[in-house]
Amino acid sequence: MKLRMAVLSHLVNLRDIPDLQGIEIGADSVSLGAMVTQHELIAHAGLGEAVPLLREAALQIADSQVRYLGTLGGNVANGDPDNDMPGLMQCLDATYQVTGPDDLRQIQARDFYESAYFTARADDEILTRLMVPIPAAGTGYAYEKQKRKIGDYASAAAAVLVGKGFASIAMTNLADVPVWSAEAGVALAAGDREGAVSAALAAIDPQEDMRGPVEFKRHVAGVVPRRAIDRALSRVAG
Amino acid sequence: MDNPMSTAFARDYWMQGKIAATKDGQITGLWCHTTADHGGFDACADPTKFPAGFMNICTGSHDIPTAHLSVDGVNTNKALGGVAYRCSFRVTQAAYFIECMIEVLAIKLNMDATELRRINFIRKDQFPYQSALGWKCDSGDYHTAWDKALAAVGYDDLRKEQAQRLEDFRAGKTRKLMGIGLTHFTEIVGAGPVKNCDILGLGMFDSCEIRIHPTGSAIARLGTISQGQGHATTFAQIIASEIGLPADDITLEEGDTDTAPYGLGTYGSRSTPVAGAATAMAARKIRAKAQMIAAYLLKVHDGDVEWDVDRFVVKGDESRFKTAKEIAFASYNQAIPGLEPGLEAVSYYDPPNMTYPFGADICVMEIDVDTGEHEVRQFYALDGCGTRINPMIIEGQVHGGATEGYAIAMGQEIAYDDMGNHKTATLMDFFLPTTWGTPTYQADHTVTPSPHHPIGDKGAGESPNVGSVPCFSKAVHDAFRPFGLTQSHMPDDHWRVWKIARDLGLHR
Amino acid sequence: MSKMHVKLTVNGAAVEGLAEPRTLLIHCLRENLGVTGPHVGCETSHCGACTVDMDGRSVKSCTVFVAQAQGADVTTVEGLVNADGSLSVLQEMFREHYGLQCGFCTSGTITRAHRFLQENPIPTEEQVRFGMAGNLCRCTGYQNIVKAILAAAEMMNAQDKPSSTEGVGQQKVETAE
Amino acid sequence: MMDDVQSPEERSAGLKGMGCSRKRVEDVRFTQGKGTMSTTSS
Repeated sequence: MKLRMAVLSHLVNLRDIPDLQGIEIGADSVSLGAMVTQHELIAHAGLGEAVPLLREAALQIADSQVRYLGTLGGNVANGDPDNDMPGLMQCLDATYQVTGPDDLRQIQARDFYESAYFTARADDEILTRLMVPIPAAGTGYAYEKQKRKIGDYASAAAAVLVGKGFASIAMTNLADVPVWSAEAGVALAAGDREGAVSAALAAIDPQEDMRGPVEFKRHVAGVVPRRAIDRALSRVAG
Repeated sequence: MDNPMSTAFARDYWMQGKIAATKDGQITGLWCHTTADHGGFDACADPTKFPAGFMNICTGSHDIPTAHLSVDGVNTNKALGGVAYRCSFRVTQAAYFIECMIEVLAIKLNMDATELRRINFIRKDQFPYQSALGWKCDSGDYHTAWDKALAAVGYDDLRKEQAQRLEDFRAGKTRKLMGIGLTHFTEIVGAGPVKNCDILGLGMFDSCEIRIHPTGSAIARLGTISQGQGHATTFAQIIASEIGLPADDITLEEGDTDTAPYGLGTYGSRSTPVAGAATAMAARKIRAKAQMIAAYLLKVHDGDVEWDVDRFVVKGDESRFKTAKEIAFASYNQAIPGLEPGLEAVSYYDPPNMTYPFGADICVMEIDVDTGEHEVRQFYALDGCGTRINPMIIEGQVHGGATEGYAIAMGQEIAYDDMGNHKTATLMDFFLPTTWGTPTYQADHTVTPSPHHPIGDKGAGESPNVGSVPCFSKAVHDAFRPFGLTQSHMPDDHWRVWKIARDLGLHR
Repeated sequence: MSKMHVKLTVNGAAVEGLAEPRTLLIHCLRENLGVTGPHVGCETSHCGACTVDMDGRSVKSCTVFVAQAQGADVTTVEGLVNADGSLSVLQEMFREHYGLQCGFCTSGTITRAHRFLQENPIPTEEQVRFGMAGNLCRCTGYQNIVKAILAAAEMMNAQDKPSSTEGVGQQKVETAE
Repeated sequence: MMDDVQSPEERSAGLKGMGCSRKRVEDVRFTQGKGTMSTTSS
């Protein structure tokens, strides 16, 4: 609308729908309303305890003012491969709840993204909530993002969770969808750091943009997850 | 974003150079050829007498006996080009060119570049200095500035730390290199003398008109217009010192062409060197009349009173004086034989020469070889703008100009595709630094007044841009120098720095 | 798009009128209400010159539809002066430490800094730099902006300011890594 | 007059002339968003 790319007859403000709001921390998962803002993710004390990776990533999105309004739901539902949260949600193995005229259904974040701006959500559905499993106590985590400056999308970013016999790695802005590699997680869980990085790299398909040519992105796509893995490992407790 | 997309916003120069020197480092000659991209059509405020702009300062701070300069202007399918904000006459390129030439020469001669500069700097006693390109540099004390700068950052210790870092890098203990950028720049601003400079035939003098009110307050109108440089503050300070009335009682008015005296405006650090000079000259006309009024009131000859801060005092008798405020009242309200009532003056100032500010910048940068990311650890900026009117404002200009330099050197680019489409049309892709990552600057100064400017001022706005752009770039070059790098192409954003490291075989 | 009835509070005064829901808050403020303190810099949420305070949050008003501001309490730079019309501590510190040059970004910068200091009354320099990164300035190099905000924080704390209800619900959240 | 008892240095300081880091007179307006910008319509 603002960019003169769409002319719409109606504008619906979703902010007043209570069901789309709220951060609820359960025993083994967290339920997040689609209209929860990045700022709320950061400010919520309990969430920072339960899923610290979420807070670490949210702090690296845009700037303070944008985080006050930018919603988690908007970030993941848009299907923009530049966005940070889709990869993060795949790393965390989140489930999206979408609601249509008749029913609601659950879609795994790892199954949601089809190509840039195309997702498993139907036109008559809206994303309403996100369910994020709480990682086991002592799980190491890191969100590493290379960017040119605050406010920029990632040149390359990696989300890592690693615990006893378990690991998950996802990457951002390195293909037309977020990149989550099952093989990379398996390798890292087995303690094979280089194998994990190689597996993740096998899954990317970066495009040239103002952040650099493909070969640059391929290279930093190897560096960034290594750093994320090292930082996550350093945080493993117990 | 309309500005970079559709107006003259940036310079686009391709510079080639050759430099000649004796084996012991004495520079004997310089050759420079520039290809200047002017976009779809030329929008430069080109002085018609010097269509290349002021590339004429490309010999920099050095005593170079012979120099040759040539320029080709090229039109392309880009937006109109050639002009940039802050440093509109392309002195930054000149500084970039000569500073890179010096560094390369130091490599070829296997000399320390700081020492190579010392050998070749124009000495203090050589000023006014006639340059090989035909310009007369007004004043400078480069050796003092250089030594002060190197001492301030602890240059020798920095080099030791850098050597240790290099050893650690080679031993695989770190993936970060350390680079030290050094520049000593000489500026040419204060455009300018009508005999040399014009904009399409318009002479580049400037103007000031001052009216003292009977109350002792005053209004000054100038031919320039402030864009944030603080004219209303600093020009009042010039008048305060010249006439002895408090700056707080002096109102400045600019930008209304119905009331302002004719002038050429604000750009290229010319406001203080030209309009500021006009302000001082107009004030001095007023003070000359004030002296006659004071002498009359004190019943002595004109020559028997002398100026003392804010008053004329009878020579030899401090108790007999008339303050500027008293004189202002008397000028209107007391009949003085032979003098018109009132106290006002106007000056149209055609400067006898350009002014030549100078300075030294030193940058310490950490560079991540694997990602091309950098961190500016330290940036020292010594500014020699002559007499300092408002130190706070000058330092603010240094911070701002150096930050622009940081942007230009480290990421800013107006990129086009082959069809002439603009690829950097948002403030995300067109790199503007944010609070996060922008260096903190140590501003320092030396004072070498201009001998021909009424208050010795040289102008401060452009200098930090002129010196900092090569300084940031050279910090990058310096980090990779042990591996054979001599030059790179700006901007040194992440992928270009990464590419330097890759091309030098530094990636595993 | 048909017009809607919009009601909001701007700098303490209740205002209402008809506007298309897609009208941007910045345009409503500047063109309909004559509140020209916030500036239009980029219109793409990058520069921060249009920053206003909306219900205790710093927002870029070029990215807020007026429909989203329905019922909101909006404060712009004009609303930050003391009740007697004198400059607030924050404004005064910007002046004292030369935290502005051309003034274009200043209204957004000060408005953001106002909220930032509510969120984090005792910030470090690093936290100021992180929390202010959404406001671009082309003149100052930020050094004096940071200095002004740190000085304001110190003065406001020294004054032992009574706790403000504006800060409720805002925690000290923005810590740089 | 007050001036009589002031030293030249004191009188000079009172002028806020050259060399003084005088606070900007512009900033009282600018810090309140009252500057006239080229984008400020009408």
